[in-house]
Amino acid sequence: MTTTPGGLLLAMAVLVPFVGVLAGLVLGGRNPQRVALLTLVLGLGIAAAIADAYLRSGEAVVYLLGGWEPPLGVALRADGLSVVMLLAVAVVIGGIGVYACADFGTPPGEPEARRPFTFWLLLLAVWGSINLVFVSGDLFTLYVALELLTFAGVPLVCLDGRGETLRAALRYLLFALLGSVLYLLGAVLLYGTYGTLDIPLLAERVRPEPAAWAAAALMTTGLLAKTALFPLHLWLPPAHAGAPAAASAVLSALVVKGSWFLVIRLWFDVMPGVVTFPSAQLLGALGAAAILIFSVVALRQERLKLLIAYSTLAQIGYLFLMFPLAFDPAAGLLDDGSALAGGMLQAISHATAKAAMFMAAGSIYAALGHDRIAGLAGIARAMPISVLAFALGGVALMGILPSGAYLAKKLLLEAAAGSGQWWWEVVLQAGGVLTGSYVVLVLAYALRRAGAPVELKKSVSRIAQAAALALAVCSLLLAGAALGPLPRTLLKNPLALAELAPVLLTVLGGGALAVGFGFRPPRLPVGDAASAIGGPVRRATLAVGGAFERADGVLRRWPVASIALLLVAALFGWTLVAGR
Amino acid sequence: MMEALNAGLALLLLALAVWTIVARDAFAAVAGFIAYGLLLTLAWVQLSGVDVALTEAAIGGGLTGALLIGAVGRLRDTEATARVERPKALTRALAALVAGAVTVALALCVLTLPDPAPTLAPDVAANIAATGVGNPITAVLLAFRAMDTLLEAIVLVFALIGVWSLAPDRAWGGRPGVRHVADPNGILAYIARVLPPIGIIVGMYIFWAGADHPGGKFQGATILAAMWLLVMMAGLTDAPPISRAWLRIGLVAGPLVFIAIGLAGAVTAGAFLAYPDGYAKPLIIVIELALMPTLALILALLLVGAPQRTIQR
Amino acid sequence: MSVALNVLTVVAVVAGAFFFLAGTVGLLRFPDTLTRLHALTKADNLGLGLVVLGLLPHVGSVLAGIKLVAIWLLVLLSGAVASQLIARATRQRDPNA
Amino acid sequence: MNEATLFALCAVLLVGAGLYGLIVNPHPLRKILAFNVVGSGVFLLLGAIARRGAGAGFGGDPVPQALLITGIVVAFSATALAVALLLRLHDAAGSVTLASEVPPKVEPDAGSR
Repeated sequence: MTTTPGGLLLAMAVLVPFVGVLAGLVLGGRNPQRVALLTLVLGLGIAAAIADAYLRSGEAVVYLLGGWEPPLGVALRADGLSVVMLLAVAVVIGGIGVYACADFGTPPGEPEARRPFTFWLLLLAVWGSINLVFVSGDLFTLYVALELLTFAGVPLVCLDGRGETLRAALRYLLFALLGSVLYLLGAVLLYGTYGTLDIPLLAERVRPEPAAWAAAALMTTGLLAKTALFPLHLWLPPAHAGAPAAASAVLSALVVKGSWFLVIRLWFDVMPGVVTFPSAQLLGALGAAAILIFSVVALRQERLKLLIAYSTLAQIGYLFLMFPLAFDPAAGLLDDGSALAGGMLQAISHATAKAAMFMAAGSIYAALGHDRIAGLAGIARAMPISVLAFALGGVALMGILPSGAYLAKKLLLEAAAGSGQWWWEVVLQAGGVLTGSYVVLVLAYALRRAGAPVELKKSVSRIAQAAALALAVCSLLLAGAALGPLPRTLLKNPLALAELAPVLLTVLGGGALAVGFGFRPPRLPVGDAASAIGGPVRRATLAVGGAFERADGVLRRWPVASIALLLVAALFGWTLVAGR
Repeated sequence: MMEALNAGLALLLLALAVWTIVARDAFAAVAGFIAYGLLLTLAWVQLSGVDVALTEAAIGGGLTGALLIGAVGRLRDTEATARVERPKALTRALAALVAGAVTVALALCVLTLPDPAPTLAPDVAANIAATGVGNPITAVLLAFRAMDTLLEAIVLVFALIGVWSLAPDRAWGGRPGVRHVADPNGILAYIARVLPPIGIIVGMYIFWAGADHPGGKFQGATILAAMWLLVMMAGLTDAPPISRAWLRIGLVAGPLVFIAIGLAGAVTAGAFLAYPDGYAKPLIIVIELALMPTLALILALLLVGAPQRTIQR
Repeated sequence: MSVALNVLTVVAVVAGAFFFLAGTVGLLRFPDTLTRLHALTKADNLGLGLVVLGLLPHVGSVLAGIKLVAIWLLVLLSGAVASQLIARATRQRDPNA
Repeated sequence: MNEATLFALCAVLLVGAGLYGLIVNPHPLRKILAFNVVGSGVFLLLGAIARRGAGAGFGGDPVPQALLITGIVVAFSATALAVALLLRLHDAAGSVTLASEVPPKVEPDAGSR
């Protein structure tokens, strides 16, 4: 292994944000914001340069730090996955940075204020850390990167300093620490067995044996806890819903993607031959459960930010569906084909869309002084840009035309059909409908006409709203961008009935679910006859919804969640041992 | 003989760990943990990890212990309410079951670790000459895996930013922690005048010896931090306001020098964090020398906590 | 001469060990923090001092002897600091202790 | 049994004990303590693995020993951040319970002051 052209750029992708943090800290005052904005531009350029270097050579960009070759030294590596994520994160951070200017300016007359000072430093800290997750090729450096990401993410949760956000931050920190210590335990076992922590070297040496099974189970579970996959999600809803909008966008769109990305590294790069069919099915099943339960719980939320937080949980489930689909039963190993491409595309469109939605919700919250969904009537007229951003983000999440996620879904469906796993096709389609339900629910309220014109308590910066819209548009544009490298056959005629039917199905099905499960569903102009049929159905859906909500409440208790964590580890261990 | 001692040490460690977990009183649990940390130091010595032992004694036992002791005093009133929340017997049994299952699985893995064990010791031995230092740990930390050490310094900076971010808005820029008052003629103030010069010399010695013998910047920095904390606790000085320019410069100087030397390596030696031939040892010492004050400042300030006192304008 | 030194070593180390034992018993049996501190400092100061004294005749060089004495002095100082801080914390929590 | 195996098994038991404490102790400070016990167990296991890799004139494999020093410092940073957060929560909310927040639809202001 040797350093390739452009390798130094990988170190720069990490160092530039970190130097930005240090410079902001020492310059103080209003400089953190200036430094951050400058770094946003620089970082985007670096990400683009790395992409260029990767496309030129067509092979992974590698950099040997200090010139020392692994296993003694540490290498940075950027393959296609890393390049895609680096670019996506640079764009999303850019959008969030522009949005946050309105919210996190230092008030005039104060030399230095806590909220803006820490926000800008933490934003850069998150960026550098997540870039390190994408480019590091060493499991221990990745451990440090995960911890850096946690230390940068936790204070973002409680920037407001209210008691409930501090509690959410502490829960987040403690659960994340539990996750990372399990990850480290797995890495220690791998070193003890194979004598290296370098990912390509490990991939050559790993064999299916007890230490590898234990390491895979522990590391996967630890990372799932940090990603908040069902049932390890206790920390996410209060943390993401309580943070300031820009911070929620960072946490939801980016921070959870770091540990998710590491699961991919682990399964596809370190031990593709160790994971088994049942273990991949288990991972997918947890994802499917997340989609079903959290979509219904999202429908029952009264506050917009909590709804989006639960939608994040459901979408995290979606991101794990690609693992069973990528499993090649004939070869008995994970294969990085169209399922992986679909999963990555899904992750990017989720990152852009979710950031846009949290930002739009933040603008609406600021303008109205509340974010009760039932009180959104008339907002579409008062704040068309934010509502449009929310709607476009919703379209991207649903995976309908014309969004990048639509292509992602097609790729995943293709992989499901190709490997004969029809049950994942059902989950994928149902997931789209479930996503549709809560997006339709919110839009139904937002688009409703208010009796009197809405009075906005505060005018919200147009630039901030435009930043949200721009990110939402980005998640749609991905469709076009992805068409370049993807086979043309995937999407022949976007206006054909076969392509439009799923769109209608998702929106209408989602609407039906919203009426059925919504905590306070939009009233429909139905006659008595319809409500006579609707009554029992509504009672049934309320019972189901309530049951899901109670299950969520139980799972979010600390002892239950932490026992679940170890049980998930045991289950993974068992499926790895018994599944071959 | 040695085996019996090791077995006794392991048993004592386990007993103290169990005590830390099950003790009813939080203060007793913390006291148990500090004793545990000190015994762990002996275990590191038995495992031929003298550098690790020094770090454990300084940070794992010393600083963590001081941090927890300080916290337990302030949280006394919350213990009774927390006890009410203790999970039911069934939950505890289930917890014991899953924790036990993980333990058994891990023990099986440990017993099937390959023999002979894989090791990088020969690689380190073959390449240590290029770094010019005699202590293999220092060679790993500052040459082969220098990136980890740079990141570790950044971890500390992030943790401090995180701790500071918890300040109330009005206290931003002010002094962290509480002002300690002690009798200026008392024995504590006397010791706080006598001990620091000795401590500083010991700290510098441990740093300097670290190039070739066990020790290094971290252990040295911890001693410096402890001396500063002692002077603060004796009321001879106060923690600086977090807006002070010298403090901010001190906090970033170490990592910035590290990065600058690393980048110079990219130009002159072909890779970030590489050293030109013959300059490895002096550059390593410059980096450690720059890191030490930064580390000492951060370690001490992490213990002092978030700014709490309003800035006087 | 060497017999006398050996006797000194045995006596001093045994006496030092006795002080450690007594200090530990005191730590476990005494009723409150301040009396426990009293017991502990005896173990540190006298116990360690006697052990060091007993070992001095057996060190190979003057430098090693100075190191041993320096260790004792440093433990004395750090023990004094720790017990001062503990005693102060105790008094602050309960002024009547 | 040599010292590496002995301390490796001891480490595994420490991890188990710490995990149990992390689950059942409701007080966050006790959870932080338990986290430190788990962490030190993991470190001790790595130390034992380093000892197993002794060779080339070194008493232990220097690479994992260096990783340990980094690991201990990271664990200390985590502890410091967690303790600061806990103390701030205590000041702001008056209680430190980690129990789930009261759902906003029942009592919108619960938990804040």
